[in-house]
Amino acid sequence: MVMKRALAILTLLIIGYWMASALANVPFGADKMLVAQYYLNHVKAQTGAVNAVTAVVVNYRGFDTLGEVTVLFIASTGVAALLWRKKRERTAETEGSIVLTTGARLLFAFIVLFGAYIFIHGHLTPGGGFPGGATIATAFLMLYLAFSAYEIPHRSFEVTEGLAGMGYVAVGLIGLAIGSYFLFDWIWQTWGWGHSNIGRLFSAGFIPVIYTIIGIKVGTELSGIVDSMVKEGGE
Amino acid sequence: MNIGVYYFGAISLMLIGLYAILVKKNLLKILVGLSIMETGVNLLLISIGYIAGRSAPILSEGIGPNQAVDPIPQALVLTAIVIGVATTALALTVAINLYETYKTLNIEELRRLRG
Amino acid sequence: MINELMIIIFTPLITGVIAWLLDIKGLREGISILGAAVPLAYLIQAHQTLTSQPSIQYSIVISGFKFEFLLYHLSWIFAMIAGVVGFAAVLGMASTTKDSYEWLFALMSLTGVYGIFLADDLISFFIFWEIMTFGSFMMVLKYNRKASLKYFLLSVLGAYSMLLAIGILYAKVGALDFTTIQQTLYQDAMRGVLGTNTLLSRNDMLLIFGLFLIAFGVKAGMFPLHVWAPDAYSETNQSYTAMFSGVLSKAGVYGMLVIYILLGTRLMYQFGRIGAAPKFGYVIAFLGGITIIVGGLLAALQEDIRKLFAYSSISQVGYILVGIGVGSALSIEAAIYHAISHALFKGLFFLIVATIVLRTGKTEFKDMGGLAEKMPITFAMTFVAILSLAGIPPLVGFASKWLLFEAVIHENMPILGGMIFFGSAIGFVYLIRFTYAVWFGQRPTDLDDTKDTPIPLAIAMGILALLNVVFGIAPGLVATELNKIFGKEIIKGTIWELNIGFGRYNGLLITIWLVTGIVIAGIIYFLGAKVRRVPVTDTYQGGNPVTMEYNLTIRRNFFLPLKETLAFWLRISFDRLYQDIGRWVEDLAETLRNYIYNGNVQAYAWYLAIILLILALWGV
Amino acid sequence: MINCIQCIEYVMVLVMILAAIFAVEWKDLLAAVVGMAAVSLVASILFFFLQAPDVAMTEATIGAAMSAAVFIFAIKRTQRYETEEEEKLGWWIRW
Amino acid sequence: MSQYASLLIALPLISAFFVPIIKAIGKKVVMPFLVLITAIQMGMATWVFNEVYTTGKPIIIMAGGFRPPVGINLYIGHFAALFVLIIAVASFFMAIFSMKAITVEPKDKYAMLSLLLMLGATGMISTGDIFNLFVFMEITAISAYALTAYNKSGEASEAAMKYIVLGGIGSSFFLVGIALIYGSLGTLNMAQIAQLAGQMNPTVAQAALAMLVFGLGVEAELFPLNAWAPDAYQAAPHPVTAMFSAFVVKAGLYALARILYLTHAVGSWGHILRLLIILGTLTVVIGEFSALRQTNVKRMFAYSSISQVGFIAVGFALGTQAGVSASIFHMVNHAIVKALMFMAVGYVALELGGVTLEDFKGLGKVMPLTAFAITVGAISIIGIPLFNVFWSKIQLILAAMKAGKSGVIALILGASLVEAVYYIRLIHLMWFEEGSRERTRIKENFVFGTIMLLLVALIIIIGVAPNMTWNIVQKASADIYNVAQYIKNVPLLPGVSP
Repeated sequence: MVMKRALAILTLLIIGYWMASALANVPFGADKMLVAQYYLNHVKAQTGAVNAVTAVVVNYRGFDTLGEVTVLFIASTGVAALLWRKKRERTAETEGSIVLTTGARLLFAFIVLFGAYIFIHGHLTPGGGFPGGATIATAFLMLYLAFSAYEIPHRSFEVTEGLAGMGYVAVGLIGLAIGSYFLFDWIWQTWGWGHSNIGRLFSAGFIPVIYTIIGIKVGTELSGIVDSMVKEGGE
Repeated sequence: MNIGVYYFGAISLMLIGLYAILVKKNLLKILVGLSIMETGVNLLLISIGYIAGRSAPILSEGIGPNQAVDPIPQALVLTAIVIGVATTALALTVAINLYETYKTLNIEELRRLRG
Repeated sequence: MINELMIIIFTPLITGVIAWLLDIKGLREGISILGAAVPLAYLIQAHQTLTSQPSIQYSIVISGFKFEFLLYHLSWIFAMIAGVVGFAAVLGMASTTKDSYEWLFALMSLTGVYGIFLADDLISFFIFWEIMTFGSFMMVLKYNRKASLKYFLLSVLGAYSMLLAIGILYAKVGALDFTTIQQTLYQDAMRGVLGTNTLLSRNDMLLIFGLFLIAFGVKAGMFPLHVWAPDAYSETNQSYTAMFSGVLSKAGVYGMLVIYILLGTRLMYQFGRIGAAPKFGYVIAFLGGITIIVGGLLAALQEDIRKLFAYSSISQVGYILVGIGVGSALSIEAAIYHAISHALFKGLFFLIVATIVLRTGKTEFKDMGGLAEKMPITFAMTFVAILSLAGIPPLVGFASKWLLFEAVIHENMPILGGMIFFGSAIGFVYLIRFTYAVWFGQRPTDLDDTKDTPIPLAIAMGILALLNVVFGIAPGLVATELNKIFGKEIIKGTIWELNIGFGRYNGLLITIWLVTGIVIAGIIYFLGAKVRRVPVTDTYQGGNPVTMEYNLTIRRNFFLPLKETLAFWLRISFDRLYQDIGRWVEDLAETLRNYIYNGNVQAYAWYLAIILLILALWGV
Repeated sequence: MINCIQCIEYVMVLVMILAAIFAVEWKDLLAAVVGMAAVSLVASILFFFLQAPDVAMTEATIGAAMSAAVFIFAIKRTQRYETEEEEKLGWWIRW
Repeated sequence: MSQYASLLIALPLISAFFVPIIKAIGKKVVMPFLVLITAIQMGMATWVFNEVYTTGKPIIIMAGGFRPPVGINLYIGHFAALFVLIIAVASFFMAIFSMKAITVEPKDKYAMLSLLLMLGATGMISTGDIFNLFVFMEITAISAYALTAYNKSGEASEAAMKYIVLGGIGSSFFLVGIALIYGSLGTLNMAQIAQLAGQMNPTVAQAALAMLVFGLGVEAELFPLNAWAPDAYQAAPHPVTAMFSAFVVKAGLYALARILYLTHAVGSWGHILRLLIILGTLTVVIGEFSALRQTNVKRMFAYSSISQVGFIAVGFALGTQAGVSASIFHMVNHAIVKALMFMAVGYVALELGGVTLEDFKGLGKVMPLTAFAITVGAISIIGIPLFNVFWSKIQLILAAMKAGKSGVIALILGASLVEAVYYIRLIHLMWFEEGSRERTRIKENFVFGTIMLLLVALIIIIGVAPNMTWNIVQKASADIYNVAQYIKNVPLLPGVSP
């Protein structure tokens, strides 16, 4: 055992040295931007978003984000498929304390609202669809922890998830139909909505639309994962 | 060899994660290792995108295009984080299934498929 | 697009596929026989064409390769062997084959053989080699897995050695067609003579020659690569074995000739001569000589008639190799002559065996006897075949063996001559047994209602037997064709007579003498013979007392004393050696597999770490 | 030239590495998961330092909270302690 | 018009998202829906294939209307067009097969996951951005994890666990490789990376390339990074195994080759090639050896598949266009053959309940058509002329000859010899040995029989007349090998360069 640990540490140190020596040639803190500088220069004009990261995520690298959403979708589908049992129910015995239950009831709406805020304002402030959706999922997670019999409406969540996903692709396909490019920002570039109010909520083309979709999707997906993990299969 | 503290931290996280995979016998521990490793990679990406003295790439009041850090690694890491959590969730599900079948998480004993 | 060469090559395969797909009894036999007959007809027709022009060519481009085919005198002779014996074997199969599977693969292998003989570049040579191997392999697979596996592995080993050799040649010469390779290597040899740098080094040549030798040696059944042959020949449809032994082994022989054609000059320059023979040829000849002896001795020790003829076949191919190896024009002609006669009489033999197996269901000497009475036609054929194989004039076997012997002796090679002579002697030894044990003596009661051969088999045997006689009485027929290969009169004489300058053989004359002798003997017999009953118990065994363990009759362990004498040598078995190697490899593989894929995910993660470590340390 | 921000960075990275080591070494899996979440949290603070607020938020919510929650549910359905005994010598032979 | 090729990505996605809704309508509809979608995908892939091969120009899809390297582009060149078609066809066949082969609930999830598997592989093959490649690789990998564990048996979970752990390590290091490349070049677009590869710091380039190859090696099943593969192949549902072998591993191999040739300006390129040849050789040797005495036929085929992958990797690592052509040809042939064989094995398992050698005894009498299909596939893999794999093996050998690597020739030939041993045993077992159990002849499903015969016909057609396929393959290989042309084909935005 000691031998194995020592071997592991030795191996890892060598690998680490190798990585470090490579990284030493990628100086920390230096300006290495090439494509990114183009983004920073053109982000406002081309997408209307103030938050460059959001613009990159949704507009410039929209394909990645589509893939990312798909990955999460696969995970939730996979978890549901693998934990599928004929009959499943929750097995928690103890109800949360009074403080927890009341608190959860009270906070639930606020957390959901906060999550919604995060993803709607993704193009202006840090955040976006993914943290927003995760925040919403946290709200449901809290309900699961507080109440021993709580269950999300399983079926409708799944449908919502699917609809949201379809909505994302549909937005992209509308772009294909209108602007002849898949995931084309037709709201900003073709229709030109919101050019006058960059930096405010109603701007940035389809970023808020997509982030809303993503937020809903991520929220339902993560809640779905939690739901699948919590419920145990009975015979 | 001069590497920043962030690079050092990122590499350390990766190595610690890999160490857990190489040494620990418990499946959940291995997954913890995998998760830590992914965090390390994310940190590495973000550190590569950092430019000294610049601020976050939110081009609102008074921050021009030449005053923001690189937004691309941040976008990449967003994706990577989500992918990481997806992998983790799936892996844990598999671990649950394994435990329900074999009543153990010791990878030394999870060797029905071999040869 | 459609060319007669294509028709010759692909008709068997296409008819085979059709027969296999239709699978209607009666029809499939008809189609298959047609498939064997059509190429034969075209080949006979091509004989006319070849008198007016030197060759028939055809080429086609597939998958970036140019496939070239060429029919000229040498390939015509070999193709004719394939045509005649293949046709006879297919006729025989019409009576012995039970399902369409065999038609497909038998005809596929026929296509392969035609392809080999007509190929004019190395890639098509190789491809058809593989097709032939595969077809014949599937024929054996149906009957016996172990035998087929042994056959296939050795064949594929051979084929791949060939491919490797082709690869080296291609890398150096840059071409795959025979003409270019031949010319390039000839020029290379000239360059060597002039003392300039040669294209291929001595080691290259050694490697290429060795690889080709393995490749063709396997197929020809050359010692020590013969181990597949006894099993494969015996474990398949015996009618097919007529083709297998008669034709497919000739592919190996043809390959040896291809070595001469392509590499001959270059090899000769590189390695020189021993006496009159080229040194590399001497290797072939010597291995051929050993093959004669080993095959002959082992044939004598067999208890199974199929095995007996399988070993006998190996032994006979040894003659051909000796002839090719000696390397004079005469000896090569003699070798080809013997290839023809071997195909004829060994094809006949295997058809006879097929008849016996078909009608009695038995293959071992101990279950047989007295069949001559029940199967007179087959016996008549056997008579011809035995005389031919034993080399008794006026049959074709004598003519070719005589030529071969003369050729070898003429080149002052007494050892090889001795080997040939020994082979002939041992031939008598095993043939005696076959003659007596199967056809004469007491008949086991369960063979009492054995019927004679079915008609297709009879026709097939008839064709081969007739040719055996014709080519024996009129050896000039063959000789004129052989002379065309070298373009000059190596073997002079008339149609009835072979004249090689220092000896002559007149088939007609001998026949006349023989017939006269037989007539006289017959007269004496009929005048003076009296039938006398002999008690069955009146037997003796070379001075040894008869016990149950040491019970030597002609039907059982007849050559046990010989076996005991040779006991030391028989222990050395290449067959067993190859099997041991195979087992070691498999054991090693299993250990390796269990060690590497041990099921532990941590171990697998370590593999990844090790690769990372290598990447880190190696600095890639 | 070590200023205060840099001090904090150093401390943070150190804490993160320590948390990671604890997460790997603790026998109690629940504690290990908490350690892992701590790593994520510290990392998200470091993301803030590196001017990546979006990533920091995502890491905090998804990387730390959700991931830890999923881990905890999994532990609840399996076992809490790492019971695998230390193995005997010669592990590389017994493979 | 050509931008509509992005439907290749959009269609499977939107249909996968549609499955939960269609499930609400009726559970029975899900599997036919899967078949329908894959059929449409096949139609589109055919259209794209036709478009690319008639115009001779690649289709560049620019997502969001941004020109590369600003936006992500998909590059559907000759190679991608060919393989998108293969993926779609294989998925279509396997979707049909799944209708009967998948018995474990929840089938709607299976439909989604297999659609996304197809999507992931399609994306991997067509993307022109290195991080997007990572994303699609993860899509493929994660859906593959889930599908491996789909049967929920202990073995399935175990295999998935191994796959996840190894795949996780691999993808982490792949990401580090991407980070290094981005850190030194500031771009993620493959064409631009190829353009700028020569300017990279050699140390960084070496490490980055090594890590990318390492990460992809896990997906591409190179020994010893392939330890997950036999387990996953064995434990996954049968159609999934066929898909793994037909296109998932191929996508990984393609990515490996693409990245390798894009970075050929990097100084340590030769080293990587040498390493790949060594790894490929080991893959072949160990794979063949492991298949030799395998009693589980599915696992045997898995090992055989792995060793074929080794051939392909070696071909790519020769570093010549002939090698690339041969490898792609082998990829195509292997996809056809292994789809056929895994489908046949799956069908046997479905009908007889097991895939050990014992079950295969006397299969020729019980399920003659299936046994015939397996036989043809096996013969083809051994490399008998008149069957398709022969041609690709010959081309590989010729390529090795031209590259002067006679060791590779010996490797291919030796491996074929070993293949012959175990496949011939199987063939003999199926046709000429009697099973210990009495079995009556099973009436074979008409549709499956048709599919298998179709694949058999394809094997023989390519075997008899390889010209057409070979021409296609050569164009596809030019797509990978000719990097200068690749860079020229991608309409890089002029302003964005250092």
